Amino acid sequence: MSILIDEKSRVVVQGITGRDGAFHSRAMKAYGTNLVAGVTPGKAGERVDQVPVYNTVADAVRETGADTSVVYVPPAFAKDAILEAAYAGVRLVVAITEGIPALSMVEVLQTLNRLGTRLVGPNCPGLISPGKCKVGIMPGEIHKQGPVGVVSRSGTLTYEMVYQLTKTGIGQSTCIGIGGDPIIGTNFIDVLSLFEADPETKAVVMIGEIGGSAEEEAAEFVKSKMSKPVVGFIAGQTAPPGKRMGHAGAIISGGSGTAAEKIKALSAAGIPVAKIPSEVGPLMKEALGL
Amino acid sequence: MSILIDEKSRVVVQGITGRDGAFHSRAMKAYGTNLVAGVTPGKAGERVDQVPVYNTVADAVRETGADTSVVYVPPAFAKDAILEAAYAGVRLVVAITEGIPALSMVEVLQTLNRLGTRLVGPNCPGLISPGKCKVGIMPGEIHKQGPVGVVSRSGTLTYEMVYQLTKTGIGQSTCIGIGGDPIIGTNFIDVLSLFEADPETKAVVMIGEIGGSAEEEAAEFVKSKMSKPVVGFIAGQTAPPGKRMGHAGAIISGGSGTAAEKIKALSAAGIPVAKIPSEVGPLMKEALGL
Amino acid sequence: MNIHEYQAKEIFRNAGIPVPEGTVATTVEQVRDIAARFGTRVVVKAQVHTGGRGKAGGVKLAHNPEEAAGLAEKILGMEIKGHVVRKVLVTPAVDISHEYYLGVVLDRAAGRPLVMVSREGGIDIEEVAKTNPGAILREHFDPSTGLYPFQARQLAYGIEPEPHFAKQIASILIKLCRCFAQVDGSLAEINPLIRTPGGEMIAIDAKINLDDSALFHHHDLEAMRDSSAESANEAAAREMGLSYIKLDGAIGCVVNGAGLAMATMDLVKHFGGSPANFLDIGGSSSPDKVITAIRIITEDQNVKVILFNIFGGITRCDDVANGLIRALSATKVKLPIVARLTGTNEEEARQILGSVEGLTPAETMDEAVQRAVELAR
Amino acid sequence: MNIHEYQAKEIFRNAGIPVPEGTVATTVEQVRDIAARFGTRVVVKAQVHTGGRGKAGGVKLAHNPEEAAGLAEKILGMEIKGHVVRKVLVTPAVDISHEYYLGVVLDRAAGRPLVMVSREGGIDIEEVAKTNPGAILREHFDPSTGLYPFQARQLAYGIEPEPHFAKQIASILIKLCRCFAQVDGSLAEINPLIRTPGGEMIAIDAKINLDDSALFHHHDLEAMRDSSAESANEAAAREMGLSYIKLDGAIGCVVNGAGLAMATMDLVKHFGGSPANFLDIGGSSSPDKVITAIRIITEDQNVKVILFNIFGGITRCDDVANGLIRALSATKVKLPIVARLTGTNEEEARQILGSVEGLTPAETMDEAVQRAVELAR
Repeated sequence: MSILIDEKSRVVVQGITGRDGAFHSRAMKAYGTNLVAGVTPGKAGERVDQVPVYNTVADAVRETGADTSVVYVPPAFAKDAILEAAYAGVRLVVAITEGIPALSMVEVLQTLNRLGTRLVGPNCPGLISPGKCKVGIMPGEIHKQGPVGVVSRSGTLTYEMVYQLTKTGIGQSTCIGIGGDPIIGTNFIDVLSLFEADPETKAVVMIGEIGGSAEEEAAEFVKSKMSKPVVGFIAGQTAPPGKRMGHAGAIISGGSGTAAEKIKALSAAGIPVAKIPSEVGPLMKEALGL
Repeated sequence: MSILIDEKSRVVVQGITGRDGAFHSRAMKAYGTNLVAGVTPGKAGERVDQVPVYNTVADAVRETGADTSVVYVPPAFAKDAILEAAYAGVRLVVAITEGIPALSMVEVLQTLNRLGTRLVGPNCPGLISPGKCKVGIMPGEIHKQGPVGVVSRSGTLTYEMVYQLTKTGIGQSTCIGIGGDPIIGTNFIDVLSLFEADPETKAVVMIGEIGGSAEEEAAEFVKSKMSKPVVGFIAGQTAPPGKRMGHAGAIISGGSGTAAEKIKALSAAGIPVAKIPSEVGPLMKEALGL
Repeated sequence: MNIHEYQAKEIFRNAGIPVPEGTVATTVEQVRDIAARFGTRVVVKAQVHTGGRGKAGGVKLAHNPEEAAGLAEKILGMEIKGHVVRKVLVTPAVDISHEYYLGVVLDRAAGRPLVMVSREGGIDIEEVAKTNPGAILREHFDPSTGLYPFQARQLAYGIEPEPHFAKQIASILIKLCRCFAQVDGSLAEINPLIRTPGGEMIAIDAKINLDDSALFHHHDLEAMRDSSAESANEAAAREMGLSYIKLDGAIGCVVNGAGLAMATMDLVKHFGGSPANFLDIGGSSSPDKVITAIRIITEDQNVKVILFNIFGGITRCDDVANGLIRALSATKVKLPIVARLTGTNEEEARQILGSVEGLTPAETMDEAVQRAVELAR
Repeated sequence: MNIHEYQAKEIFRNAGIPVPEGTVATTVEQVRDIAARFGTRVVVKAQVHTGGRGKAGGVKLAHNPEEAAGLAEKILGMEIKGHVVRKVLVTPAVDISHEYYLGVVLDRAAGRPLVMVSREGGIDIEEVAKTNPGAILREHFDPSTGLYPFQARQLAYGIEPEPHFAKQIASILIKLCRCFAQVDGSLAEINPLIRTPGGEMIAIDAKINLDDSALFHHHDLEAMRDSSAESANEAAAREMGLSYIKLDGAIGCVVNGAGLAMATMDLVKHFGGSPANFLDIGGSSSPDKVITAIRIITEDQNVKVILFNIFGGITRCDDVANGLIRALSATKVKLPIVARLTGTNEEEARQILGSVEGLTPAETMDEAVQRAVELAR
C-alpha cells in the first residue's frame, strides 16, 4: 500500500506538449507511472512518447479512464486547468505550477471541496510511491520503497531528506510535497491522517519551514491523533523576519511563524526534531527501532 | 402535522419596520404565529407589536432561537437578506419580495443549497398551516385546518382556490405559494414529496400556470412517486405566446410552456384537472371519497 | 424586456464579440445613404421584437444603394406578427463558409444559466432540441464566475475540431456568457455565428432579452427600451406598476395577481365571452392604480363591460373600491361594471360601492364572470 | 510586494474609502510648500516598508510650514529598521473622537480571506489577537462575491452600536474587501479608521501588501514598486527570476529551492559560519541565472567563499555547472568555491567541473557546508 497513488493510478498530464510537461512525462513514464493520456488544447491526435494527447481533460477521462492528473501549465492558465480536471471527474489533481495567485486558489479550493476532488499543491514537486508510481518532478532514482512516509512544504529539501533516508537504508511508502504557497489543497494534517491509516507506513518524516502555523497545527494532530512515530525538521532558523524566503508562504510576519516556535511546538508534541538534515536518518532509525 | 411550519416554528421578520413588514407582522401574530423577532438594521431595541427588533438576523437567532424567517425587504436588498438568514442558521426562509433579479437568485440558491437552508419563493405569498402558523401575506381567515395540501405558483389564485375548498368544507394541512419567478427555492416536486410524507395530508391541490416545465416535471413525479391523490389546475389557457403574463416566470416562449401542454401532462399522469377554479372543490371531494 | 438586434450587437461589440458594422435607419433616404457609404452589398434588416423576420420578408439583400432604398421602402412600415417595422439595420453583406449556433438561456429547472452550442447555426434551436438533441452541446455556469475557459473549450472543440476556429469560438463563448451575466439577461443568442471564407468568426445576428426585475440597476439598458414597440397603454400601465396586455375581446378585466388574472381570462372564455386584456393591478394597490387601469381599459374601443375580480390579501378591497369610485367620477365611465371584491376589508368595499349606478356586485368569481359575459352580449 | 502608505491610500481613495488629502514629498522644500498649501496643522509621515514608524520618530505633527520643514529635515534620510526614509507623506492633521481597526488578511488555515475589526484601533492587532481575542470580530468571505452587506453590518454593529456610524463602517468594510480582492492583496489594513468629532469616518493610515504571484495581471500595481526600497542586487535578482535576500555573513549561498536554501543557511550557522544571503535559483535554471547569481554574490564585499548546493530535479546539474564555468570566465571570480551538485545529470556536471581551479567539490550537504565554513575563516 501507499497513499493517494499507486501502480493502478491512471495519470493524465495537463500541458503535456510544453517543455516541462513533455520532459517530466517521459521521466514519469520511464519510472513506471501508468501514464494514460495528455492534454493540450488544439493538439488532439498527437502523441508524446506514445501517450495520446486530447483537447480536453473530459475527452481524456472518457477515452482513457484517467483518475489522477498532474498540471504543468503556466500560472495564468493553471486555475482553469485544475478546475477542468475536477469537473472532468479526476479524483486527485497534482499542481506543480509555481506562481498561481493565492486568491485564485481560494476560488479553486472552494469548488474542489464541493466536487470532492483532492488537490496536491500548487507549487509543489508532486508525490511518489516508490516502485509504483511517480506523479511530479522529483528525481525518481533517489527513492526506495519502504515503510516511511514523507511530507514536506519544500521541493529540493524533500529530495535531500529522501536521499539521506535512502542512503541510511530506509525506504519510503509515499513522499509528498504539499507545496510552498499560503493556500494549498492538501495540508500536513490531511497527509498525516492518510499515513496514519496506511498499513504500509510505519513512521513519518515531516519537513516544515517558516511561515504560517501549519506545523503547529500538525504537531497538535500528531499528539492527539497519531499512533505512528513522526520525525520533524524545520527550515529557516536563520531567516530574518519580514522577508519572504522564496516560497510565497515562507515569511515570518508580525513575529509569528518562526522556526523556533515551530520546533518548540513539535518538541512539545513529542516529535523528535532533527537539528540538521543529516540527523533525520538516524532519528528515523531510532523511531523505527532499527 | 403539517409541512415546513407549525405552532413550534419560531419566526423572525426581516424588514419588520417597513410598511408591509409591520402590517403583515401584526397579521401573522394575530393569526397565532409564534413571531419571536424582527430585524431592521439600526433599529435594535425597538419593538413592533411587542416583538423585539434586532440589527441582524444573527442577533435575532442568538437571542430568540428563531428558525424560520420571512423576508419583506425591497428587491435591491432581498438577496442579502436571504443570505443573511441562511448564514445565521435559519432553516427556512420565506421570501415575499417581488422583483428580485433572476441571476441574483441563482447565486443565492447555490449558497443556500450548500448551507442546507430551504427557501420558499421569492415573489410568493408565503405559506400557512391553518390553525397553527402563518408565514406570509395570505388572508388567514379563508383557511381551515384539514387534510388537503395546496401548492401553487400564484398568490391570489391560491386564495381563490383555498376559499373554494373551505366553502366546500374541505380544510387544508398546509398551503404554499412557491412563487411566480423563473428561479425559485422550492418547486412543485419538493412540496409534493413533503406532502406525500406528511401523515396529516391526504390529498393535494396543485395550481400551475403557463411558462417553464415545472408542471410537467411535477406530473411525472406524481405518477411515479406519489400515492396520494392530486387535483390540478392550470391558469393561462387564453394567454398569447411571447407575452409575459405578469409573473416573470409566466411566459410562453418558443411555443413551449402552454397551458394545453401542461394540462395534457397532468391528465396523462392521472391527475384530474379542473377546467375552472370552482371545479376544484368537487374534484377534491371526489378524490377524498367524500 | 426585449431589445433590438442593433442594440444587442452594440452590447456584443462592447464585450469584444466580433459583429459586422451596421447603422440603424428609420427612413428610406437614410438607408440609401448608409448603403452608399458602405459601398458594398448590404443587408436591410427589420428591427422588431419578434422572430421569423426572414420568412416574413423583413430581411433582404441589396446589391446597391438604390436597391437598398427600394427594399427599405417595403420593409419600413411592414407588419410582422403584429409588430410594425419602424427601424431597419443596414449592414454590409458577408460571405459565409459555415454557420454555428451559440446561445445562453436561464435554465429554470437547473436554477443556473445554460450555454448551448450547435455546429449547425441559422436554425430554430428549440426545434433542434426536440428533433436532434444530440446536435446541441450544453454547459451550465455560474453568473459570478462566468463560463470557465475549459468549458468554453469543451463546447468549442465539440462543434469545431479545427483549433484555429475552435479558439475563436471559445473566446466568443466566454464573452457571450459574461455579457449575459453583466446585463442580467434572460437570453443571449448568436444565431448564426458565421465563419467567413477567410476564417473569421462574425456574429451576424444577435438577440438579447433582459430580466425586467434587474433593470433597476441597469439604467443604460433601460434607456434601450423602444417605446414605439409598445402600445401607449402598455407603457402607461408599466409606468404605474401595472401589468397590462391588450387582447381582442370585449370584457375588460381588472384583477389583482397574475395567476388570478389569467384564471379570470380563462373563465371569461369558458363562459363564452372573450377577454379584452390581461391586467394585474399587483399587490398593495393604491386607488391611483385602479384609476389608471380603468382609463386604459376604457380607451380600448372593443370593451363593452368592465370586470373587477379582486381577492384581497395584501391588496385591500376598500382601496380598490375607492379607486373605482374616484375613477368613475373622474372619467365618466359609461360602461357597465361587474365587481367581485373578496378578502381583506371586503365589508368596507361593499359599503363604499353600495349604490353605485351601473355597477353589478357579485359574490363569486363564476357569478361575476357569467354576469360580465351576459352584459357584453 | 509592499507598497507605501500613500499608494495604499490612493487605491483606497479610488475605491471610495474616505482618506485624508495628502501629498508625497522627497525634499524639505516640498514639505514646506505642501504644508503651506494645506494651511493647517499637518502630519509628516515617513514612507518606508516597515511597521513601527511612530515609535521610531518617523511620524510627527507640525503646527506650521516651518515646523513641518524642520521635521522633514530629520525624517528624510532617517533609517527605520534598516530602511532609509526617502519619501514622506504630508497630510492635514485631523481631530479624533475614536479609533477603530479594520483589516483583511488571507487566512491560510481556512483557505479564505478574513476580515477582522476591533472597536479599539491604532493598536497592534496581532498583540490584541493574543491577549484579548474577544475584542476582535471576524468574518471570512469569498473573493468572487466579496463581503456580503449583512456580514459588514454584523461586524459594524458589533463594534459600533450607533447606526449612523455603523453604516459608514459597514460601507467602508465592503469597499476594503473589494479592494483586497481587486488588487490580489495578501493584507489590506486601516489602522486606525478614525471618527472625527463631526462624526465623519476617515482612514488616516493605510497598508496594502500585494501577492507577488498575482502581479502578472496587475501592471498598474507593479508600477507602484519602489525600487529605492530594494537593493540594486535584490532588484537584479528579481528580474532574472531569482529570489535573493542579503544577509550579513561571509558565505555566499547558491541553492535551488527555497526550503533547501533555508536549510543550507541554517546548516552554515550550525557549523559555525554565517550565511551572506538567501538565494534560490529556482527550477529549470538556465546558465544565465547562475551567472547572475554569482555576479550578485561577488558584489557583496563580505563574501569570502561561494557555496553551491544543488539538488537536481527539475534543475539539471549540468546546466548549473555550465553556468558556473561561464560565470568564472566572464567575471574572473577570485573567491574559493565549494560545489555540491547532486541529482539529475550529476555525472555530467562532475565532468564539466572536473578540473576547475579554486573549486572544491563535495559529496554531501554537510561536507560542502563544513568546507565552506573552513574556507571562510
